[in-house]
Amino acid sequence: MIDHANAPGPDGAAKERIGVYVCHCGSNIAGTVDVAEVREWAEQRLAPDGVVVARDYKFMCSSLGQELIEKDIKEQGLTRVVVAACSPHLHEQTFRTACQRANLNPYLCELASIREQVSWVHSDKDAATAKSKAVLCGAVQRVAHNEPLEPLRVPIHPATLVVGGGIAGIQAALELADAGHPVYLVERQPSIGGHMAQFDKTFPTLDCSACILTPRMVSVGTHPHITLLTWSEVEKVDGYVGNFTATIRKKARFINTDLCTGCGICQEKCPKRVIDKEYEAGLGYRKAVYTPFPQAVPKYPVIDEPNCTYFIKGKCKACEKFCPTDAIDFNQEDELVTIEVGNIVLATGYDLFDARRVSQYGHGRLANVFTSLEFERMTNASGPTNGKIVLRDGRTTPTSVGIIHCVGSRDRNYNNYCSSICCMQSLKFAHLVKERAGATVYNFYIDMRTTQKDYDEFYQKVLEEGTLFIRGKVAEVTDAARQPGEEGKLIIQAEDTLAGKQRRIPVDMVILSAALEPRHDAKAVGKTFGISCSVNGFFIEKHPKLDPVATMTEGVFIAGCASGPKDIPATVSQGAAAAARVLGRISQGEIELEPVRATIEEAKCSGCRICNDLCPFNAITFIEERMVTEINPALCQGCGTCVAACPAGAISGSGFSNEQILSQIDGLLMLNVEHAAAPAGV
Amino acid sequence: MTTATTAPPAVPPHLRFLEEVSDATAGESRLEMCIQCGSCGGSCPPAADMDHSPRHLFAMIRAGMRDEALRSNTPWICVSCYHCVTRCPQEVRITDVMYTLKSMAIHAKLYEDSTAPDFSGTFVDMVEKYGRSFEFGLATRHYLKHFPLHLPSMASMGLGMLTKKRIKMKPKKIRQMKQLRAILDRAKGLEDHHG
Amino acid sequence: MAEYLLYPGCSMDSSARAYQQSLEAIAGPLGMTLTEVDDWNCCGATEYLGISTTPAYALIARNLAIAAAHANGPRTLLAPCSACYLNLAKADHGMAEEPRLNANVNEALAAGNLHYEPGSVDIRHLLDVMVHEIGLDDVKAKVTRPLTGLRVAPYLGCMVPRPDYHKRWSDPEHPTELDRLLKALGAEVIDFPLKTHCCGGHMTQIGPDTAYELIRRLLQAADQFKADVIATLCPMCQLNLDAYQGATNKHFGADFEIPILFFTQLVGLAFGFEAKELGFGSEMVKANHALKRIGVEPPPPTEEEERTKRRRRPRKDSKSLPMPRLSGERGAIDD
Amino acid sequence: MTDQHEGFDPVIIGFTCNWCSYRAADLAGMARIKYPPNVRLIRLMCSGRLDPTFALQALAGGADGVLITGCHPGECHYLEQNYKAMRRFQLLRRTLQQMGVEPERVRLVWASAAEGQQLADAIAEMVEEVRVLGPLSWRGQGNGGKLLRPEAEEAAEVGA
Repeated sequence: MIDHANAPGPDGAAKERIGVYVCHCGSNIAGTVDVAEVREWAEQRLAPDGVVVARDYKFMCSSLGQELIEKDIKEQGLTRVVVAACSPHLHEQTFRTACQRANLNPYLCELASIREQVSWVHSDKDAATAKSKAVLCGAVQRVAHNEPLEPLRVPIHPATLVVGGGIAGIQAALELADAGHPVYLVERQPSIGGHMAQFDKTFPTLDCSACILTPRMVSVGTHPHITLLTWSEVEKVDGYVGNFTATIRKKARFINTDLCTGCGICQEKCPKRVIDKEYEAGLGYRKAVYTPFPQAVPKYPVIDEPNCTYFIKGKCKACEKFCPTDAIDFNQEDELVTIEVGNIVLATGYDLFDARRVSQYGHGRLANVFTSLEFERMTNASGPTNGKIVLRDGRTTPTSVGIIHCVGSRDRNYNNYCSSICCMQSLKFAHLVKERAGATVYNFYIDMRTTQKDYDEFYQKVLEEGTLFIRGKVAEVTDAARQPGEEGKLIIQAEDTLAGKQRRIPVDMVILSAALEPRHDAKAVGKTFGISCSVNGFFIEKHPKLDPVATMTEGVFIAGCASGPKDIPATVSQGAAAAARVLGRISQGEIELEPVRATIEEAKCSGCRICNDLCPFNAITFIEERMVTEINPALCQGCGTCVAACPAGAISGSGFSNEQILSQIDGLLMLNVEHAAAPAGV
Repeated sequence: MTTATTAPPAVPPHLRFLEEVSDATAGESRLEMCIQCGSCGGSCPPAADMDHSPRHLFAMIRAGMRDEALRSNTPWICVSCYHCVTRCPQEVRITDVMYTLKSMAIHAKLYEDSTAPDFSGTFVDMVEKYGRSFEFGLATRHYLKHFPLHLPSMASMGLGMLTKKRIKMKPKKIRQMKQLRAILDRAKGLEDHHG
Repeated sequence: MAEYLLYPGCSMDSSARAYQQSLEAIAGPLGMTLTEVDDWNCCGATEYLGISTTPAYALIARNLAIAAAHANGPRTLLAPCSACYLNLAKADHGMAEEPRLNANVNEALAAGNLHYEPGSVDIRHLLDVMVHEIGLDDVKAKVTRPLTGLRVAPYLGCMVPRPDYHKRWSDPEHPTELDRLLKALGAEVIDFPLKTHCCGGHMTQIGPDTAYELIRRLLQAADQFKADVIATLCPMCQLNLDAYQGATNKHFGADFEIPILFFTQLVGLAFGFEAKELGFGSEMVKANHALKRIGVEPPPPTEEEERTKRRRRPRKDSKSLPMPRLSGERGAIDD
Repeated sequence: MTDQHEGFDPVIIGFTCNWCSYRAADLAGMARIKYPPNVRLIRLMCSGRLDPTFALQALAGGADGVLITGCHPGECHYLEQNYKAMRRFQLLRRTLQQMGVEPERVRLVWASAAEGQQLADAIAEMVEEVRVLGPLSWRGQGNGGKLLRPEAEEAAEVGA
């Protein structure tokens, strides 16, 4: 027999009175686990371990289920509660709160996960029932050792760091600032605006992107509560929810912003023309000193060091010569700024899929194959072609255009996921081509996804305009003519799956609706902020449905395409939602933290200092005079590494003590030990 | 162990054909993952000569249209160029599925035009006899049987190939023919037969 | 000298004699020692796999087992033929991936006292070894007669770049390895859009009309891009495009006359070998014209050529929009 | 070898960290990914909390294997504590070897919160391997979980 922690004392009664509640979760658990048998077994077999009540109920998380627990605590004098149900990440808080309502310290309640870890992952009913018993038994043995704990309370700093100045970040920053709280908005590029600033029209209403975006950008630039840090990146984040310290690198702009008036003479005079890969998506040029676009916020330009003639050859300084306010400063250096904030909103956006990777579509090889962003710039009235739709030669208007959906999306060779905006974007392109070039338009799609408000109506409109839709993923785009009429054209070869025929369609121009991908450095950025990326590389939400803008890390929120492809309405909603979450925190003034912390019993500490180097949060210090180690509970994050390392057993971890874990191990194995001990044949 | 275990949900018999094809394919066919996008049919160089595009054929397999699928000339027209395989967004092993369908069609004796199966058969016979392939014997035998009318136009080419010493008149046999036959015999015994 | 095990395949001493001959010629200068796999057998081409799976894989695996057992032999198994290369790689990959197949094949091999552990030989195509292992610098260093003025269509066919089990090629659709090799020889390489398209494969045997169409597409594209020759690396591709060029012309009433050469023959020419040492003369569509182009000063471009040249590469003017750049290096797409 | 253990159903105790691998297990559940029921998981805040004593206690108490899981190196919620787990894991294996236990009975697997499938695969693979190894012989020697306590204490000494 194993050593039962909660074994009956001489009076025959266990020290603790434990209530066990087995949830059916409808058929989610009960369909695979014989819950009645588990309950009965707990009632009988675990009685010596202190189980005085065992119940099963259809939905323990319902208010009736919770009342059941509360009633038992009061009437039966329960001192510990175990709920065998779903993952503690889902309902631990629910049941702890129920205990609290019945005046039982919430940390005396344990969850045994028999849904995520049993019924949903196993199909054999006997095995699932047996495992449920073991998991439950582990929790019962463990809970006997739980100690009442009080949550830690920390104050919330009212300032917020918003990372990324696209429409998501702009929205979040404005919501917070309008509520009267200080915001730091950090943007990597010289101007805020993000991808939305590159577009001409937005679907499905076709209103002008700049017309709706630039007023918001101006508000950000002039808002008294917003500190705008463009051409800057967050290098380091320390601390925890309510009390973060962020270190931000302000890259050298080589422009003295106190003197610069944004007159633009430097850009005019700069002799160096550079292909603009960012704002113009490679379709246009800018100077080596530049603001990305005329309405940029802030108005100050930056000098692109790797491309500047002065920095390359040591002479030029044309900008300096002509600057009327002497604002050019070639000696400027990067600057590190440290700020204190209570919460962080990450709105870092997306990168466009590199369409050259789908080499059969010829982007980069065939001149008149364009990506969606190139085309966006082409249609933009202030873009490289002043909004004219032309071929790469800059003058010829196409008479036929093919638009290919799902380039790099819904494709296991690149990205599994649907980029969600491409159908609507491709429909918008079809409309613009029709309207401005009058060309014949073919849209090649796999499935047409137009699910939001007024989206399908837009599809109807484009159908009406005479765009030809071909249901088939394009096989290749080639300049190898095979039949008469194909010479000098780009031929799109695809199976028209509805007509059941392979077709070759000669066109002048091809537009690739490329996927939205996670930022190339999303993983590194996630690491800086202590959050992780999902399999497809986007940041993971705390819960995909119920908590889409929070992350596993308290105080760090996400909004917009950083967590997955989204259209503008969804992005804006998320920016506002993240701000609302932060505002909730700020108005509370403080936050309760899990009291999972390491504590040290000074009398037991031998002063060996093994633990001293283990803490990455500097919570452990050695007191030379007394030759003992001390732990600062405000800095401790509760990982427990020092607990595991202490040879004297002087450090213990509240909520995860050695006794709790060792008893849980014994509990999990209790059934097996009994089986092994039982005579053969049983 | 008295609790009755739930029986696996019964597969309607006509849907078993998909499983059958999938099972007979070396490795994982991923046929069930097809989203009917047509990138295979669009890519296929000889698609114009096929009864059904690969995509269409896969839809038929899913629909359990066993006989029609095995009568299709599509797998026999497949040139194993792997364009569809590298382009397929769902990573379906299309070429391997085509190989499976060919061997199933041979067993089921459903494919009516014997040209392609005969060619494969003759090729395999030759390899099993000599251990090497022997283009001249193969091509002549095959053209004589299936394209006698093409022979005159082929004759000048054949002659040219002959004078340029690009055709061998005699097959070359490997030394360890016995060993190879033993291997192939055992392999045939291990093959799960379908149809 | 680097040692390689050679799996020549059935075509090398018959229809692809020129491939064998030119490979033997250039092996020395490239520092390659070739040892033929002992008593190798046919790989089954694309036929055996359509008859039955286990025997088809066992047939291929016998070669792998023998190759792996070569005492102290080199680990690299070199296959110059595309179909052989693919089949050897496919069997090795399939056995590694699929335990059931591995067990069956090895049980069959045991009947011949053989065993093959997947992964024990490194199966490479000749072009892969020349470009990625020997390297273009070494190739360039041996060039004594640059192929200046010769317009070559680089043609790889299907089975070398696809399905690329070990990610050896820069791209499955438009790999640049052959282009770069030919450029290193001094040739003018066209951006051949159909470089990995099908030559018709076995369809010349079972459905000639289908095959003629596929052959026509390739010839037409090479002609469209004004190639003097098509460089190939597969006996089947060479045979189909060369021997069936006449029949294809007849079928379509066309008059293509494009010599189809093995890339090794071009390497040999650039290394200074005489044409007859490289198997020239065995091609059905004569390469004489192309040969004359090399070694003599290229004739001044005619007016017609000038014109087409202008058309192909329009001059940049201030209105034209920048093109996204393609990276030439394998694997990488960078800026 | 395998025949000898036919019908043997190993029990594996798995330690997960709160941030990555426990969430991977949750994800496996939400995605209804199936894996053998032989594993029972214990949640720790971090793999760095894993005291080697826990593993020894589990083996002595009747488990046939111990699975230690955590965030991928470089992705630890507590910055670098999983490296400490890695170090302890190596010590643990060495200790077990000295005690005459196959070190394969203890396994370290990294699983991010997104890797439900990978975790399930790792569990399935481990269950099969331990099945081949057969039951851990300690258990038959009677004395229940007490047998290894002294050694376990010793092993704890090398914990850091």
